[in-house]
Amino acid sequence: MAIGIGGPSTGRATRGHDVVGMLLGASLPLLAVAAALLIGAVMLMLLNADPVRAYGALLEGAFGSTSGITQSLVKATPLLLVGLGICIAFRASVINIGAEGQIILGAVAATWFALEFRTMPGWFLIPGTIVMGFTAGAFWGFVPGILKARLGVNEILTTVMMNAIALQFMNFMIRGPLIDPAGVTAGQYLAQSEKLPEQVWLMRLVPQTLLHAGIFVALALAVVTYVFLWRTTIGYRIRAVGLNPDASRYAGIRVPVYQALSLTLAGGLAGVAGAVEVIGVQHRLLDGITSGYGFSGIVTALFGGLHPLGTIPASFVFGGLLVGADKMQRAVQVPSALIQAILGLIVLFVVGSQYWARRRAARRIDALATAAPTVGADEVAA
Amino acid sequence: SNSATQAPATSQPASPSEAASTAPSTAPAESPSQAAKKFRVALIMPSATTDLAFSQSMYQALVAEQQKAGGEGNFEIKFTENMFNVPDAQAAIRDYASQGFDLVIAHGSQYGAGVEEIAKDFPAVSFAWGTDVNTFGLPNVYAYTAAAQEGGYVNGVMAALVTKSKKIGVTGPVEVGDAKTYIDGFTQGVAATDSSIKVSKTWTGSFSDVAAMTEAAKAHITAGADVLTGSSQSVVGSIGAAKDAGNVVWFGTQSDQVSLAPTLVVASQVYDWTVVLDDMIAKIQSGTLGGDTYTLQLKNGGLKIAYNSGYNLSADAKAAGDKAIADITSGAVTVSP
Amino acid sequence: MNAIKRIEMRDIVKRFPGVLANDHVDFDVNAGEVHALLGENGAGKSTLVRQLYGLYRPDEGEILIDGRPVVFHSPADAIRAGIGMIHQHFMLVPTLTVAENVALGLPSSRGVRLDLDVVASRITELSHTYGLKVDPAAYVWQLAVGEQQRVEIIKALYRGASLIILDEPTAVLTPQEVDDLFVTLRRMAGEGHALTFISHKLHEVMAISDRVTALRDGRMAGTRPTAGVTKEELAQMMVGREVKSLAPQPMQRRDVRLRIHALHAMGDRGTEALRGVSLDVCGGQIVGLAGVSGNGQRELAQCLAGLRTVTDGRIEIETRDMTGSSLNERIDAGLAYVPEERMRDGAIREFSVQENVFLHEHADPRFTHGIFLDFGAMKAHARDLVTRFSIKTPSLDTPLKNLSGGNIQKLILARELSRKPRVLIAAQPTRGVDIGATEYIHERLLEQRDAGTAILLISEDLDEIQELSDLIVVMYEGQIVGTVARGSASPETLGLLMAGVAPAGDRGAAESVRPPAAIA
Amino acid sequence: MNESVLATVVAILAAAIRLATPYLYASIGEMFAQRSGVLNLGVDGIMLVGAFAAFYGTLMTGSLWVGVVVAVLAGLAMGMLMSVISVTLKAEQGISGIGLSLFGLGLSSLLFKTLVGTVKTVDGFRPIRVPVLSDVPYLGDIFFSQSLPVYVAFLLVPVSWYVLERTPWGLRVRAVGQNPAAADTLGVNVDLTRYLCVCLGAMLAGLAGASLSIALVNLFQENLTAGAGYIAVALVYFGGWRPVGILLGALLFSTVTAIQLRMQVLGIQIPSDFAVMLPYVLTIVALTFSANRARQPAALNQPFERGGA
Ligand SMILES: Nc1ncnc2c1ncn2[C@@H]1O[C@H](COP(=O)(O)OP(=O)(O)OP(=O)(O)O)[C@@H](O)[C@H]1O
Ligand SMILES: Nc1ncnc2c1ncn2[C@@H]1O[C@H](COP(=O)(O)OP(=O)(O)OP(=O)(O)O)[C@@H](O)[C@H]1O
Ligand SMILES: [Mg+2]
Ligand SMILES: [Mg+2]
Repeated sequence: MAIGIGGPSTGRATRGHDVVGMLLGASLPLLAVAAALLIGAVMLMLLNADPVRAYGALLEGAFGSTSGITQSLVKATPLLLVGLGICIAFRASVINIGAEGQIILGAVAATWFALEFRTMPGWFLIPGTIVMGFTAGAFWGFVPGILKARLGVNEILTTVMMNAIALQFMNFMIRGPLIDPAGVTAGQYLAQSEKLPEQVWLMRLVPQTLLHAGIFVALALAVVTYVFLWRTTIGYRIRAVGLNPDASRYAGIRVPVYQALSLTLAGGLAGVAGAVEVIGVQHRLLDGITSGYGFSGIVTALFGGLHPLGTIPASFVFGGLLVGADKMQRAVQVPSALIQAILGLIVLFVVGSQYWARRRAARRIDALATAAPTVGADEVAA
Repeated sequence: SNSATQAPATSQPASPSEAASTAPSTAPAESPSQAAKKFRVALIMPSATTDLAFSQSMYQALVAEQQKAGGEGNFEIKFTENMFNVPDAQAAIRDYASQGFDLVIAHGSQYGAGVEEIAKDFPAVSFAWGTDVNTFGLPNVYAYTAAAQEGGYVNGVMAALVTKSKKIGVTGPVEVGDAKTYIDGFTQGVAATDSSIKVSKTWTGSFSDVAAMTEAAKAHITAGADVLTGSSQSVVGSIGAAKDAGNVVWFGTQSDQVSLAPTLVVASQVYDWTVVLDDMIAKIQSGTLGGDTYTLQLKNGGLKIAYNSGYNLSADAKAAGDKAIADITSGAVTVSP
Repeated sequence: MNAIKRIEMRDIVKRFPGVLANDHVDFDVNAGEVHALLGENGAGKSTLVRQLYGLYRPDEGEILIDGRPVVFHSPADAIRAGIGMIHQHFMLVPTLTVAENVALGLPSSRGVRLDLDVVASRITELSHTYGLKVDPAAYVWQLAVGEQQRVEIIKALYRGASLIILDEPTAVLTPQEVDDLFVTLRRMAGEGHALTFISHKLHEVMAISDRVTALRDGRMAGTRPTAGVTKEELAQMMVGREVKSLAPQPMQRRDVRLRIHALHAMGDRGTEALRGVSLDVCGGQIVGLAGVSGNGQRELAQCLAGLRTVTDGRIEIETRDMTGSSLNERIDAGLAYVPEERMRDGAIREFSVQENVFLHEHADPRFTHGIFLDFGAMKAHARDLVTRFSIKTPSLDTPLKNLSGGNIQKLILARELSRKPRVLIAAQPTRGVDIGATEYIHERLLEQRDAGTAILLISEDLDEIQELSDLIVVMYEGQIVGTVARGSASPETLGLLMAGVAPAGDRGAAESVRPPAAIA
Repeated sequence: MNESVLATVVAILAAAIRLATPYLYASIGEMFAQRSGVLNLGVDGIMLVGAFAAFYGTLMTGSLWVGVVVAVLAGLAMGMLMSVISVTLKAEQGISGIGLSLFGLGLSSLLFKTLVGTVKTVDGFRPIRVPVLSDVPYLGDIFFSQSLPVYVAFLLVPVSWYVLERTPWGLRVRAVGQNPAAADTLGVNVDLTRYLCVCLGAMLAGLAGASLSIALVNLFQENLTAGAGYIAVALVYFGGWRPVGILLGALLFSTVTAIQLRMQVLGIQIPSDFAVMLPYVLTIVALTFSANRARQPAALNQPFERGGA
């Protein structure tokens, strides 16, 4: 599929000669963002707010202070986790729009687990909740996965539907089985769970900020995902299936299995994002737990050229963008909807910009194909 | 913070806030002179300032305070809306606090944890949050809530007398928060007046799905209901349905919804936060940065029943309503949330 | 309709990433003549005519119609100028009817209402005039290849094309169908159409054309009146050297390696594609499966590879029943498969050369530690193959799509042969590959045969079949309609078999509807 | 009793017809886009912009027709944006659509807050009782007592079928969605055809929004559609890219929704959340059994490049 050109096309390429591609993959999205921000500036002026001040606030809020940077990292964590899942899915050319629902399922499962075994020690509880999150999210990805694989039901639709279902399921949980008893006795039935036991809270890294150890979980999983996709037989098959299902079938690879698997893993990673959000940031399950990470995670992965390692910086940049946007809203008091509109434009422009990345890639074939010595020569050179 | 020390009331004895102000404050040095003149409030809300409901009720109260204080010059309002994401809200709270606002209002119970955490870091800034009754034992935190069930009860009593079909329809978003407490109060009011009346409820599962609200209301109407009520910003849909039906009346809550159907809204329970804010601001200016909790009640005038002059309510129904108010105010009737 | 008297391409240059497809080529056609365009695969024939049809824009040079320069921005312009093209790969919409395909892109005589009935009757007219039988109401996916080609021709005629370009129209036809086509082409020329006929089959060029232009590596090798040249001269012009033909040794018969018994299977369209196919292939034997495409060869290959479910019958590899087993199990049993659609089924364009080497074997213990790939071992193996099969590639990390068709085919063959298969199924192994590569691949196949592998060679190229096969089996409508030993049947006989006509008096074919094992 | 049951049934069906309207506009529009090979996931965003445009236009001028026109134009603008990104720049269509949805959501909310501010209502299209027909017992109340946009929406079904199956342009659309290369060689302008289809679809999506804001609920609010646009896309698959199939799908979905809302009124005891889930679950189930991929346009979601792979 057309996407992902921005990033290196093979794992080996990252170790060496596709530098241009990588730089391009990195710079083009940034240009796209700039273009979107430019239009945003016009909107700002129409709302008679000073764009310079606004974007100044955006930068400052994102990266200009400890609180800014840490907050950006706090957002980068779920973005990275979701983005990694998106990488896997898209490498199998499966489109996963269900991350929202998968995050929710992960969060619900994690919450339930932590409250159910509240007496357990942290060394058991923390991994436990994360595994629960993964499992639940994976299940929510498996369903559309298997439907696509076995019956050819379009995954875009099933995942969208399952987002809606997941949302209602959480509504039910947080005002039914999981509702905060304290809230009930206080006579106000808040849509949120009880606070989780302290031992399951992830360690806070910087005092007076929300930055928590979850970021390490995400980074570790990024490396794991990279190795998985480019260093293992399963990853090899997932990529083969994504690039050419027919050839994969002729090579004896069970295409449906790997499509379903990729969606399942994507769901799992989103589920982990949900779990980490609960035990790292909120310390309880409540409405709006996903805060749109399911969608912004897709953009993040695109920023990263659908490459697990590329997604790391991408998640930080995009996280910063979101944090800075809030700061900007406070600074110049524009409706938050404006930021939403700008983010939408950013997505549009980023995917659009890859047109030039493909052009660039095509031109590179030229250089390679014209001079085509036999491998012998190549080995000498190497 | 400085505003507290240099408050006009110089006769005031040294208040705890003196200590607070002299204690190292993380608040950056924004020019004291300006702050002395100006009272600066920041408001963080879960929905939009225009939701005709929870968020709007607080925003309008602040605007009212601004008028009293004599406009922007003396009373600055900054707000952040649609903060459904709690960590973002916390970032906003911390940010406002560090900008040295005098009062930071976290208008949503889900913000509690953040307030508790951040208030500790900014002892010289006053925080208010709701709806809840818990100040975490901190000297610079106010908590506020609304006894929505009270107005619900009064509406219920009148509704019971207004309905002819003895069928009443209720449309709500999700069965939580003061949507629930209001509706519980309402049903109690109806039951207390006429136990033969059937109150049926529909929850649409969404705070914003107006189309569903409309359809839910239509469902009640076709089922024979001639009185409707409900909560959340999407009730505008239900009101629209009532309008189309023509012969169906509406009871509102959270803010006065007459504007939406001038002839069909019987009465609205109106949240008037100024009652809370008046006292809170006075206290802050005199140096008391927190510790109290407020509850909007009929008694303290925080809750008002706004009758709609455009609708001619039968005398006995009005009387019953007023009686219910009186009973609740006097404590003769207590409505359980 | 604007009749073209003369169309001329001057000094055309066209570059593609990595190739100079046309290098200063001159080409012209007159009304009423057939001008053949001859050249190996990749010589630049299609590219040249695609520019004439407005699909590509020349980098240099100019196109003139009746002496006036023209610039085509899109096929629409070319069509308007009276040019029609029958593409090497048919350009039809399978889900539409013949009439709809013809009417596509044309204004309707009823304005906003489609006039398919009008179109249909016009089509019937045309098919009478030029002897092109088609049913306007039939859906294209229902048509055999030959019929589809007729639809393509009708599309061009319907649009009043006075210059018609046919890009390798005979590649998919039986000798008889070729004859019919030539009759049609003659008529069209007689009607004053100008025709450009692309092929790399010398005898066809000799048979149909008035003039011939040969391309080599995108460059002009000359233009001659057909009357004045011999096949040998043309071969020289086309290839630039003598073409040696191989004389394979007669085989030594070994044990039966692949046994197919009364095989039945459905096709993609829900119709039965295989109707009781029985066939034995022995070690050290090449069985050539001839037939017009679409008569079940593809399905048979897929059944043998385990990629299509067998509804009835049995498949045995070395007496082991493999009917139900998966592709992987068959591979383990010693089966190797070179699929027909090189680029679609045989390789992954975006993968590197090395990655493509391991499509089957990436999980083989020799190249893995547990679930982890062992790049060291993989690199060594890949480099070994690339050098042994002299595959031209900048490096092992080069994306496969940057290799030439022939080199890609060599790579696939190398991959399959490197497993020392007991049974090899090679479908169209040299399609779209130039003569050099073709010779190389043929040598490898015979080498493998002599090494004792049982080879089933599926090809639509009769010359290839006759050159390599120890035994020729002809398929028609899902059945084997004839079995002929090497050299015992003329192309004509085979052609008739391929067309489903059992030739009278040809005993060899007539009595041979039994499996070959029975003969021996 | 029996009477009331009947009354309820009639009410449910009438509601179903009403609720199906926005889906019909949006889905049939999306059908054109998809038949030409473009998967436009931005429908929800376009509907929102259309809904606001219609609402604001009506609010300002007091004329519903102005509202309708503005909605169509707004849809057109959004359609152009989508076309440039996904047809000219050949971007991955699924993602482009999501971007468009985000943009539409943000833009419509922004315009609402800055131009209108608080919740206002307008006098939308009123039900028109079709003479005679509307007096037919039950059927009259179900089918012939609806507002104009509803009738138009249902009229759209045969019309779109005719355009697609019986006109030269429809033929081009079908060809472009199946085999763009072939259409291209016959001089059909693939990109133009796709532009037209995407924009036509977007304009209908704009109308879908209008049918919400000035016919169904007669007001605008942030995120008024609450995801209806995504359902609309699903219905296109469900309907097998055929107007009639889409009609059935839309009616199925809207009927279940109508029933779901009444279940609570009738006091049927299942948690409201599960009731709300019902239509979505059902759509998935339906998609599962009606998985007619065979009918899917072969070139759907595939940008076209001449001579390219
Ligand atoms: N779209 C394209 N992009 C890049 N290279 C191309 C493209 N089309 C053709 N080529 C290359 O240009 C050269 C000429 O190709 P062309 O198809 O004209 O050869 P041909 O004579 O038609 O061969 P064949 O007999 O196989 O059809 C080949 O090397 C081919 O790989
Ligand atoms: N689609 C394409 N895109 C880019 N380059 C191409 C493409 N097709 C072919 N080429 C380039 O054109 C060159 C010739 O390709 P082609 O497949 O025609 O080989 P060929 O000329 O037929 O020779 P042979 O097939 O015998 O190796 C290749 O080296 C390749 O680099
Ligand atoms: Mg070639
Ligand atoms: Mg060619």
